[in-house]
Amino acid sequence: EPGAAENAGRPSAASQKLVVALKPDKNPDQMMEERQSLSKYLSEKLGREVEVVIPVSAAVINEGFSNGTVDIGYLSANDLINSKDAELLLVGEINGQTTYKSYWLALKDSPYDSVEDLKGKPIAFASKTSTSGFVIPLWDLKRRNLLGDGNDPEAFFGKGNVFYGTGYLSAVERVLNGQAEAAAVSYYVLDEDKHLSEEQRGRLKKIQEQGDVPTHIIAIRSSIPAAERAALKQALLELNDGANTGLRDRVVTSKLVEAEQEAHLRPLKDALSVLPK
Amino acid sequence: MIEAAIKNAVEVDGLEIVRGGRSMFTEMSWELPDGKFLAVTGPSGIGKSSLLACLGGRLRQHHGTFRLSTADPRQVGVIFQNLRLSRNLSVLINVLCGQLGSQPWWRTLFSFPAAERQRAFEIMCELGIGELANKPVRKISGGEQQRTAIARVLYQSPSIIFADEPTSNLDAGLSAKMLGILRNQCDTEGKTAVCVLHDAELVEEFADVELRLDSRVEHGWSLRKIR
Amino acid sequence: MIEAAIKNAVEVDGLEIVRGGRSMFTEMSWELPDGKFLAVTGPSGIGKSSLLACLGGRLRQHHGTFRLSTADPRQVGVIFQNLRLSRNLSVLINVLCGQLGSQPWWRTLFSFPAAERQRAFEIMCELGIGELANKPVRKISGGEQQRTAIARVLYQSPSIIFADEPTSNLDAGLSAKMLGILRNQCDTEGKTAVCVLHDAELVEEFADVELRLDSRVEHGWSLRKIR
Amino acid sequence: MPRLSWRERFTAFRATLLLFAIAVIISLPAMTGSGRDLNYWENFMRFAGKFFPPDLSVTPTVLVALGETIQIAVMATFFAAIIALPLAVAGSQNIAPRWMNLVTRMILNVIRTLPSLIWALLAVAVVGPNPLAGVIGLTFYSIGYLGKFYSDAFESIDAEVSDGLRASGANAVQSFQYGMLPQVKPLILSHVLWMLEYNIRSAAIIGYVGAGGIGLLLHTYQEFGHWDRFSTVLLFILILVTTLDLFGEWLRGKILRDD
Amino acid sequence: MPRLSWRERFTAFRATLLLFAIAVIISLPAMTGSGRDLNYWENFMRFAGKFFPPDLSVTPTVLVALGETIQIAVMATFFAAIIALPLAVAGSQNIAPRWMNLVTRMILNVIRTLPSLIWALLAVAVVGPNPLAGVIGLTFYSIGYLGKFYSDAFESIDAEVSDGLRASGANAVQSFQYGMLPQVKPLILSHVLWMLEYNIRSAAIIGYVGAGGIGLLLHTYQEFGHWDRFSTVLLFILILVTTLDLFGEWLRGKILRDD
Ligand SMILES: Nc1ncnc2c1ncn2[C@@H]1O[C@H](COP(=O)(O)OP(=O)(O)OP(=O)(O)O)[C@@H](O)[C@H]1O
Ligand SMILES: Nc1ncnc2c1ncn2[C@@H]1O[C@H](COP(=O)(O)OP(=O)(O)OP(=O)(O)O)[C@@H](O)[C@H]1O
Ligand SMILES: [Mg+2]
Ligand SMILES: [Mg+2]
Repeated sequence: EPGAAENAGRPSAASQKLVVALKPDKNPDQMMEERQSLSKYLSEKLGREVEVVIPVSAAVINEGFSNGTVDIGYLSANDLINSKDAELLLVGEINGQTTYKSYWLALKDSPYDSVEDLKGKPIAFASKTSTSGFVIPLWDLKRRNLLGDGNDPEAFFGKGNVFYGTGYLSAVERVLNGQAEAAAVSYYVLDEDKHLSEEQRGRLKKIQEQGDVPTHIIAIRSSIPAAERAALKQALLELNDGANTGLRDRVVTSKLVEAEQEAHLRPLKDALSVLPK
Repeated sequence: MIEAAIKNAVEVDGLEIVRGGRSMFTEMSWELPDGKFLAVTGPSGIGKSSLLACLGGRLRQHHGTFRLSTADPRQVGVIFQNLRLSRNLSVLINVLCGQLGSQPWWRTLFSFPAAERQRAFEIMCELGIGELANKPVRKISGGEQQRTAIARVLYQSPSIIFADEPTSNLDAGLSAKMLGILRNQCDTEGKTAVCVLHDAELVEEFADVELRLDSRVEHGWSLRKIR
Repeated sequence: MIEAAIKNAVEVDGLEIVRGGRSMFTEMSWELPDGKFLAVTGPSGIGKSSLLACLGGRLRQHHGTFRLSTADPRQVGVIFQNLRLSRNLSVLINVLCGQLGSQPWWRTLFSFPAAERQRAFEIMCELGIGELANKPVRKISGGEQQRTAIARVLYQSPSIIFADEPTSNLDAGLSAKMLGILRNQCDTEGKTAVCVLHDAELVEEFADVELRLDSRVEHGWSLRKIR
Repeated sequence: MPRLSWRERFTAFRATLLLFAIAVIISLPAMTGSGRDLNYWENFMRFAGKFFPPDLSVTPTVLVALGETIQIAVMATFFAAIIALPLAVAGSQNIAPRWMNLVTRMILNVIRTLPSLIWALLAVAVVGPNPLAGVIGLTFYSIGYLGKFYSDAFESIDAEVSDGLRASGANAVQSFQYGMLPQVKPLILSHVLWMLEYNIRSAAIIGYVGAGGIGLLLHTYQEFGHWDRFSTVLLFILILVTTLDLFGEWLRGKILRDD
Repeated sequence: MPRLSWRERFTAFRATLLLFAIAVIISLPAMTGSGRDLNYWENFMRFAGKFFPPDLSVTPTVLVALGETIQIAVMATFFAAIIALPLAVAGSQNIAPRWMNLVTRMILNVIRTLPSLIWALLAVAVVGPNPLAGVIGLTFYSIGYLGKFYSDAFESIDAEVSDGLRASGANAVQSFQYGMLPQVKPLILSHVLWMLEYNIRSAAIIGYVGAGGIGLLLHTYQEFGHWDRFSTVLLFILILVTTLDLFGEWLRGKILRDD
């Protein structure tokens, strides 16, 4: 077992520095600024030293779970599916739900009302690795029987009409400047004011939504003993208390709630099966 | 002084050269008229190459002045003691490099004009390195390299030639032949040669004047007229 | 042949060297006993350096064999025609490099033992380049560089010395002094020298045997005993 | 025996070593580890194990992507190798005048400072997302590298021969072409081959501009944890890298000994 | 006048140029543009405009991140510069025996083939996500580059002097140290300085392993379109890059002329 904490002769878990790894999410800018406050909060709650790291790649967090150098990680559902040595501890809740939607966006004055209307039109996915900006929309197309055997989106949108961006922004910008008719992105590109200006959002409309997309997850290293796990869960849940919500909202998805791992990940696991090689 | 009065190829006036904090010679003054051959002699490390470097403008003097009859670098040819050939280029190209200054750069970008190549080749044949034309310099013998450097200067055809031990790696026969060619250019074409030489016999045979650098004499130099 | 019978420093048997498709000489056979001084002469480009390169093991012969009295590279010293000094290192370090083979690499990694430095310095003083000890080789004159190369070989103190025009950049006095030192080592310490020379007088004065390379004679070489 | 004075011993080179040593000491905090007791070997093996055996079933996809990448990399390296030459000449203190050095080096520094992503975005902004944008982005990026490498190489060699040519009246271009270039030819070739290798290897730019290529494949396989496919891509890159490396070695040998 | 035969003209170098030309022609399809009629200048200005003026309010954050990055980069460059030297010696055909060249070059090729992400993951897998992992990852990565650059430099110079030393009995290490190293010292220094610059500039690894640094900042600012902050980071990087460049230039001049 790679877990370091439970081996005899090693320092006891509670005396060790707790390592929390956050994958940059909706607002890494704030995440970085809150690095200190989060570690201060947790170390006061737990009575032990806490270090917060922000690896750009979730693969790094998963390696840390495997060799016992990361205790808690904040990552996407897709990242947890790839992880063999971590389990779901808590999940984020958005508008009372532990899932959110993926949107197809187009210009307000465009004639489209559903994805079916986009046949043969140039469109943009957020990136080939985005969950809400590629995997889920692709799965949706598959369910609507719009894709051929190869699950290749070009079969529907037309050869050379499918663009993959480097994130939500690059995909939406193509719509805004007319190079693409629609873009598949997360709900919050349109509904929140993180990525786009008021004016830009005013020019866009949602032509269809699909999902569910599981929200981000707080995962815990599998090899951490139950007692310690309970204490950590408690400390994190207390982020939901009045005074701490500000910190919580700046670092994670918003409210943290308990969830069942299999149930939470299932929609995405199904969707991943349609990915082309 | 009036411009027209200058008929000397080289005029040196009160020259002093310092190298590494040591003064090589002081108050050196002499004149060398057009068409003359000056031999510079003296023991190793006395400052012969330094004097040539100074006259060629690559080393600043400490005191005094000198003046050449031409300010055009194309009219001043130098054979360096360490030759300074492009070791990876062929002998022919190295010789052709002597005339780079007379050609605009786009004419020499890809190759040299055929007429120029022919002329360079003829000079090389005269010096006995004709059949090495296409060999890279790094693959020819020491004496052949030295003759390449001489050929380069002859091809350049400057009015003043500074030659630093141009025959050190050549046997007696070839040395005499090379110096003979230089001497002949002085006599017939009015060129001027300043040449560092070690061999006293060659000095007697070819030079008009000998400039001897010697730390034991006053000011470190003496001049002797040979013919 | 019985091992003990060899008392020759160099034995050459039926040697032929080809360079660039041209045969330099053929069927060259001679023997040089310990303590002798052989001068190699001949016009430029005839193959003198090639012969030395072959005997030093840096060039393969085309035909024939040769044998040195020692197989240890530390016992064979070479002065190259182009010196092959490390231009960016000081004169002293260059001289000390002569003994690299006798020291394990970790002893020479940071510096050389003080006793060795002293010994090298004494040789340098003998050759008149003592006060240049700390100057980088690229900043000394041509003749000084040549003496550095000679000092390196003297410091190496091999039993056979191959020297390729070791005095080409030196004046008559220094040339005689350098060859005198070599000659003396042959006489008193039983060392053997094979030395390319151009100056006939020096050959007469210092060599025991002259090996003349000449394309006009049969096989391209001839041997002459001087003393 | 003459001794070196304190000032003579303290050369610029040694001062630099000292400076570097001080920087290293100041940087020691960077060596902070996890403080946990880890089984390094086991961890290493677990990680390496993910990559084996490579999933060769994706070979066709990989080869197509590699083809796209190579095409773009070849074009960009070609343009950069040519454009960087005059820039490097202008940036070398032993060839061009000082003011020109400073201007050119500043341009090269700016080019290198902008990350490849920015070059890609810039190219896309100008010509749209297509292979051409990849070529343009990579070309600029490569000019920044080759320009510096070339001119460092020019500055690192003895300028004796070209100085000699200048003394006989040759102009800057000529004395460079005939006195310096022949000396640095093997180095320049090494750098160009390395640049080609670099462009193929890490052509993330090509992915950014939406032109596909192996950069995108690697990113995708990594995000979805397909490490066995990832290692297939690496295998093909390794074959390419090795081929270029051996070719470069052969060429340097040829140039120095035969040409 | 002697003429070169057809075979003599067709040197390895020219054959390579020809090969390269063919590769370029085959790669021409990469030059496919959008086919639309674009206003290049306007596009360019619109893009460049995003970066101005730089948002200097983030200066403190940037400086802290830069500090972290520099520390890690210095340590990694230091280790790599030392470790790469023996590897490069072993990988040079004019110094070490052939089998050793091939083995060493293969190792270096593998190191370069693995993307920086893999080095980061490997380091994290072994020591956990912390600055040490950054140092380890960058060190390996840099060894791959410096090892190749060093040995290319060794192979590109005339081995006459070191051959001469070998002939008098010096062993490989000695003839390298006294015959070759003095010649390539300026080049090696250039490469080390470039490596330091590269590590600072593009220390993506440091971002991967969660040790912060400017890699993370750039990633963040880009993801959220804060181009004015992005350009603040670039500004500081440019200052560093220029400092290192000028320092390198000064040092090369010193070494070649004075030391
Ligand atoms: N590296 C080489 N490769 C091919 N040919 C060479 C090489 N070095 C010299 N040669 C040729 O071999 C012949 C003999 O050269 P070598 O250097 O032995 O002459 P040498 O007698 O020493 O002449 P010198 O007195 O000019 O030094 C010359 O014609 C030369 O062109
Ligand atoms: N580049 C240099 N920098 C500093 N000092 C030098 C430089 N070149 C030569 N010297 C010194 O200046 C003095 C004169 O050197 P120079 O080369 O002029 O001598 P030379 O008379 O040509 O000797 P040789 O006959 O040995 O070539 C020597 O003591 C030498 O050490
Ligand atoms: Mg001299
Ligand atoms: Mg010779």
